[in-house]
Amino acid sequence: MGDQLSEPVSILRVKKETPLIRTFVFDRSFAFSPGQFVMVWIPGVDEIPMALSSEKTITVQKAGDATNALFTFGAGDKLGIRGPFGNGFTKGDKILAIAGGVGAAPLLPLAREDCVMTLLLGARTEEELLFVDQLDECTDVMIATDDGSLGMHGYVTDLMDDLNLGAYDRISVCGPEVMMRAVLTRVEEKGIAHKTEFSVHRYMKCGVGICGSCCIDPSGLRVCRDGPVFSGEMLLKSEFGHYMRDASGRKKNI
Amino acid sequence: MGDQLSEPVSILRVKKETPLIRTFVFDRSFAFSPGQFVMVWIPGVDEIPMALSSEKTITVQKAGDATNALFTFGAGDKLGIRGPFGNGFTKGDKILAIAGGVGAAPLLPLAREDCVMTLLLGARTEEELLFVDQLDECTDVMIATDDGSLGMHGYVTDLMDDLNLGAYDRISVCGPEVMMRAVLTRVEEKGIAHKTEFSVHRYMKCGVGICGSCCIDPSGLRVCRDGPVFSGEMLLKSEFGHYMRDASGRKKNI
Amino acid sequence: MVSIRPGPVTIGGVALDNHLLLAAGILGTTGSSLARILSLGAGGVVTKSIGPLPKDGHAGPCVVVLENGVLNAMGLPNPSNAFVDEIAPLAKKPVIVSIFGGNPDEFALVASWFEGKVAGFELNLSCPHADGYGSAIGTDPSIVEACTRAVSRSGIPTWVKLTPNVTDITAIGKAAERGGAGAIVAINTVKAMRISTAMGCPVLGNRYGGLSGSAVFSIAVRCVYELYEECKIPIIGCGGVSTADNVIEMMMAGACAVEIGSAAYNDIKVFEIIKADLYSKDGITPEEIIGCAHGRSAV
Amino acid sequence: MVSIRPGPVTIGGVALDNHLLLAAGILGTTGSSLARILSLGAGGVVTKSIGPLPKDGHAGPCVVVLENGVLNAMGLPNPSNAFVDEIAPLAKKPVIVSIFGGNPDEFALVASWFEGKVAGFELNLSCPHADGYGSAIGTDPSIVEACTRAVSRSGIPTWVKLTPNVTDITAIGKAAERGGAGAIVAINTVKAMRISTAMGCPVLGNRYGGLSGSAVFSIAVRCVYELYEECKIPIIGCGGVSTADNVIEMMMAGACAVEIGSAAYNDIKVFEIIKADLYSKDGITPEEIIGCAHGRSAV
Ligand SMILES: Cc1cc2nc3c(=O)[nH]c(=O)nc-3n(C[C@H](O)[C@H](O)[C@H](O)COP(=O)(O)OP(=O)(O)OC[C@H]3O[C@@H](n4cnc5c(N)ncnc54)[C@H](O)[C@@H]3O)c2cc1C
Ligand SMILES: Cc1cc2nc3c(=O)[nH]c(=O)nc-3n(C[C@H](O)[C@H](O)[C@H](O)COP(=O)(O)OP(=O)(O)OC[C@H]3O[C@@H](n4cnc5c(N)ncnc54)[C@H](O)[C@@H]3O)c2cc1C
Ligand SMILES: Cc1cc2nc3c(=O)[nH]c(=O)nc-3n(C[C@H](O)[C@H](O)[C@H](O)COP(=O)(O)O)c2cc1C
Ligand SMILES: Cc1cc2nc3c(=O)[nH]c(=O)nc-3n(C[C@H](O)[C@H](O)[C@H](O)COP(=O)(O)O)c2cc1C
Ligand code: FES
Ligand code: FES
Repeated sequence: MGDQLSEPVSILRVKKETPLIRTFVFDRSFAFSPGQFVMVWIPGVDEIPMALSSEKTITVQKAGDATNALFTFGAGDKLGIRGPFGNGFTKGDKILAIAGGVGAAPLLPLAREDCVMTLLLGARTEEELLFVDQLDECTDVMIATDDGSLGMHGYVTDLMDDLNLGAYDRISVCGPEVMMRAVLTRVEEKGIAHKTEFSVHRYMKCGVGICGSCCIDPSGLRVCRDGPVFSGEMLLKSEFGHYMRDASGRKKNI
Repeated sequence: MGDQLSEPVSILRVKKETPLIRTFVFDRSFAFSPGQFVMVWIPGVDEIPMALSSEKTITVQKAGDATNALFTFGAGDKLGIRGPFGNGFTKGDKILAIAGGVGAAPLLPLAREDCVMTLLLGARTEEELLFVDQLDECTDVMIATDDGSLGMHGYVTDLMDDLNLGAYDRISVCGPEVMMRAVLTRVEEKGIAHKTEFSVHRYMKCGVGICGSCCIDPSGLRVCRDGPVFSGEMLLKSEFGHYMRDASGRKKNI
Repeated sequence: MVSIRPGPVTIGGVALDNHLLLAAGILGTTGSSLARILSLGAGGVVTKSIGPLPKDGHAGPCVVVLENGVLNAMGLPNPSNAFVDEIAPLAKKPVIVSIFGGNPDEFALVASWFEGKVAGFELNLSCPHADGYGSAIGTDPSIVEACTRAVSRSGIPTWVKLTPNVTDITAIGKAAERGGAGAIVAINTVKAMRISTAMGCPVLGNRYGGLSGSAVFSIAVRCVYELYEECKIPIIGCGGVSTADNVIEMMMAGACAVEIGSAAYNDIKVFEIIKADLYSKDGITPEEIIGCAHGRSAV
Repeated sequence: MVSIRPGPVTIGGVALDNHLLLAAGILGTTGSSLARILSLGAGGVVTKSIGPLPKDGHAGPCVVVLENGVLNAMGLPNPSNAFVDEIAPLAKKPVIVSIFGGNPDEFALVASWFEGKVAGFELNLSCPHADGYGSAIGTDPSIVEACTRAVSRSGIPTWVKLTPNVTDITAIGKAAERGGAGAIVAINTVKAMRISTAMGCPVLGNRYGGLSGSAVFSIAVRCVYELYEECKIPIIGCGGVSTADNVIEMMMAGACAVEIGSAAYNDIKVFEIIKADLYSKDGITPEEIIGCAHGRSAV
């Protein structure tokens, strides 16, 4: 097996995707399943979980200390990568994917595998929509923005109402937790929670299932190892959408 | 690979072979090549190298503290076995085997593999001859005793003079070092040292090639790992037959 | 292999469901994770170490998985007294709260929050990578004795977890014993470090960390064996245990029970797996093997 | 991976052929074995530890090979002053004689036998399984200082090999420095034990032994890193080194050279193999990486 020290990667280039989101392209690839993540070591700063948006990219939203530091990194700078870890999305023939904000990152590679029939893409404004062109190339994209600057005026969840959900064999969701909980409520009402999968984000320290910082109530399942992708059914009676934990392990409401 | 802790074996029975030699039969087998040895842990006493005389036996001559202690062991007692270690004899079609005393132990399994044409067996007296019957079953045995109580009166080396050594493709030797050196001198005179192999005994502590207690001059080769079987040619210009080292590493003459 | 007859297990005043405990800091941050490990077969669980104030822990990387072990420098992240609610649903279960503090008062304070709510305490005087805590104070026998006494006087079973990063672990064990410890847990992680040759800097955010897992098993067995020669209170073996045979080996060295941490990395079902191998109805009693390797090297 | 430009190497007063030395006690009992290791690519060799009187060593088993390391309790077997003749043929080679003794006088006595005949001395104040020798005295800074001075006053380069089985290895390193050591070697084996569950007794004849090999690499790196922060004399890294990348890692921690022991178990050609990976004409100078991991965790 060998030591699983971080693999060093050099950044080949950085692409501005939206005002707050950038894609970092590495000089090497990682075999992965869409939905799997890596632990990204920003030397001297921290190590944070990031979905792979392709075998050699991560797509990062500025959120706090570590991501701010990462945004100062450019071509030639080095990062350390551990992983990929976690389970990834279940493949299907006719997937409906629902992405909110940077949640499009793990769904793009799923769409590129040609198993996504329709993808609902949401963001606050037009300029914050992620991967519109790339997704357009490989699937049927429907757009919603909070301010109506592109696509439907409203939430991605509203787009669901226009669809015949029975036509899809799976529904794969990634986005802000409030948005994902809204989707979960909607699919529960329609009795199709068992067909859905959500990529859950929790504070992670080890990424490999031993430290316990990412466990969710009440199952105690580890997001890093048993997830990050969980079935909607499992999440129904859980903390999901209600609270999560911070670095110290204290609960904080969503 | 796993930890290479000693394998526990139970002694099934003990067979008296000669006044000073006993065979200990284990309750389990070890895959081995004739000439390979195991490290035998006599709990509370010591650990000593012993050739396997079959896949589940060692045949031991009483020599000092550890072997004396082993002679108090009987059916049901436990030993620890590490190994087999070392290289074993090169196989051939027409081997001449030469055994002195307990040196017959590693040669019996070679003979049982049907590649020994002739075996010269020597000991001080008739009652000290080891494995006469077993060897008779599988090869052509010629006997010499120091006191003439069976077979030729003299040394096994003398038996060599009656043979057409050219008829054999290899000569495999195990016995007291003085006897082995006499054989080596004889085959050197005849210019066939390259066809011979000797099982060398040196004081061993680790058995796996790291402690250095079994190294021979001037090559520095490790008897436990590079041997214990060495070609006669390699041994010609060596300490073999002249001196060995004791537990402290000091030289002592043979 | 030797197997053990199942039966009631009480170690240092704590009743356990079997001889296998979850070690502190592994999957012990939330009540539901602890409940999951209990449901997966652990005979008891030790929680993440809880301190007087909430802590976020060290900057990452916090954990590196090595070929034969785990290197970690979590930095004692913990929710402090919010943890009381966290484990409230486990009130009747064999839950041992691990506590850290910088002095006897801090230990006593944290312990007071959990009085009457848990089966026992384990004092972390041994974590090798937290300034002012853990082994920073756990290498001084007089401080160990004082911290132990500050908690044990509550009457609640108090275990003390020792660091192997000392010249003589028995001196620390005896200090814990004097302080009223109900049991000694040995060992916490061995101070260690790896450096990324690609980055030219230590791989852990905290630079120094602690080594656990199979790599330290023979060190842990040695510590348990040394402690058994010098101390009278029960010893709980910890460090690299990953098989039933390892459990037996720890017991022969002198342990009454074991804690298991890093082995959960390979399989979270490790407790069930070990139990299946360890126990059998026609097994022997643990008393027959606990400490049996002492004074028997000369058979 | 980083590679190093080949060039002259002098560490603590000893000129070496490259940065890779054979560690003490591995294949170092006879002159011809040491000569073989030199011919197989070692840049220098440290001999088996030599003491004031011949010793047979502990009763066996003396060595157990574990999955990721070696456990040994040889018990310092050595031919004592018969070793002078043993290594006479190597007079001009980079041979460092490892010495053990129970007090400064014994160290000085043994050293006197080899004056003018060897490149340097390494004081074994660190073997964890020999009563009255090694770490039995090497955990006391004042004894370490006195033993070091007793040998270093000869003017012959004197290295001191440290035990990791102490609360603070830097206190011992500084004592060696005060005593006039030309270099520090870290580490000797980590005190450890295994028990045979089948036999119910420790597997080593001496019960306690020392752990070496990959299992201790991260412990050795940590010790070298700690020593580099506190000591000024060169440090030689030892413990679990088995690849060129391990050598670079030790250097980044602060080592000027490394010793290799247990890795010879896998392949006695380990020196040639590592050299092929470590050196290249367009590599960098060792100075660029030695200690570079210090103060760089915050890039
Ligand atoms: C499986 C997984 C995949 C992810 N994929 C992506 C992705 O593709 N793109 C992306 O932009 N973000 C992704 N994230 C979220 C990303 O990890 C956080 O935004 C990042 O860790 C924030 O770090 P920070 O120091 O910049 O912010 P902080 O100042 O630490 O906090 C900002 C917010 O991020 C959350 N956060 C902080 N650290 C972590 C952590 N270690 N794990 C989880 N959440 C954390 C905090 O709870 C807080 O709400 C993913 C998270 C997980 C768990
Ligand atoms: C590869 C190998 C295979 C062997 N196979 C056999 C065998 O099949 N049957 C058999 O009876 N003997 C065999 N021996 C010899 C056997 O190992 C010794 O007789 C035994 O170790 C003596 O131990 P003791 O404590 O009884 O004697 P001691 O009192 O220690 O010494 C008696 C004599 O045995 C030699 N000796 C002691 N210990 C060792 C040791 N660890 N390694 C080598 N020699 C030692 C001493 O030099 C001395 O001459 C073999 C030795 C080797 C190296
Ligand atoms: C990720 C991680 C976190 C740990 N956290 C703690 C802790 O909070 N308190 C503590 O006393 N020990 C802690 N430890 C040490 C373990 O409890 C245990 O002593 C050590 O890992 C050795 O056991 P193992 O080899 O079975 O893991 C931690 C270990 C790891 C790997
Ligand atoms: C079989 C064996 C014998 C040893 N003998 C000695 C010795 O005589 N003197 C000494 O200072 N160290 C001795 N050591 C320790 C090594 O020199 C070295 O410090 C240790 O093995 C760690 O390095 P490694 O992991 O590369 O083996 C011995 C180690 C082994 C495995
Ligand atoms: S991040 Fe450590 S268990 Fe998930
Ligand atoms: S017995 Fe140790 S090297 Fe041969």
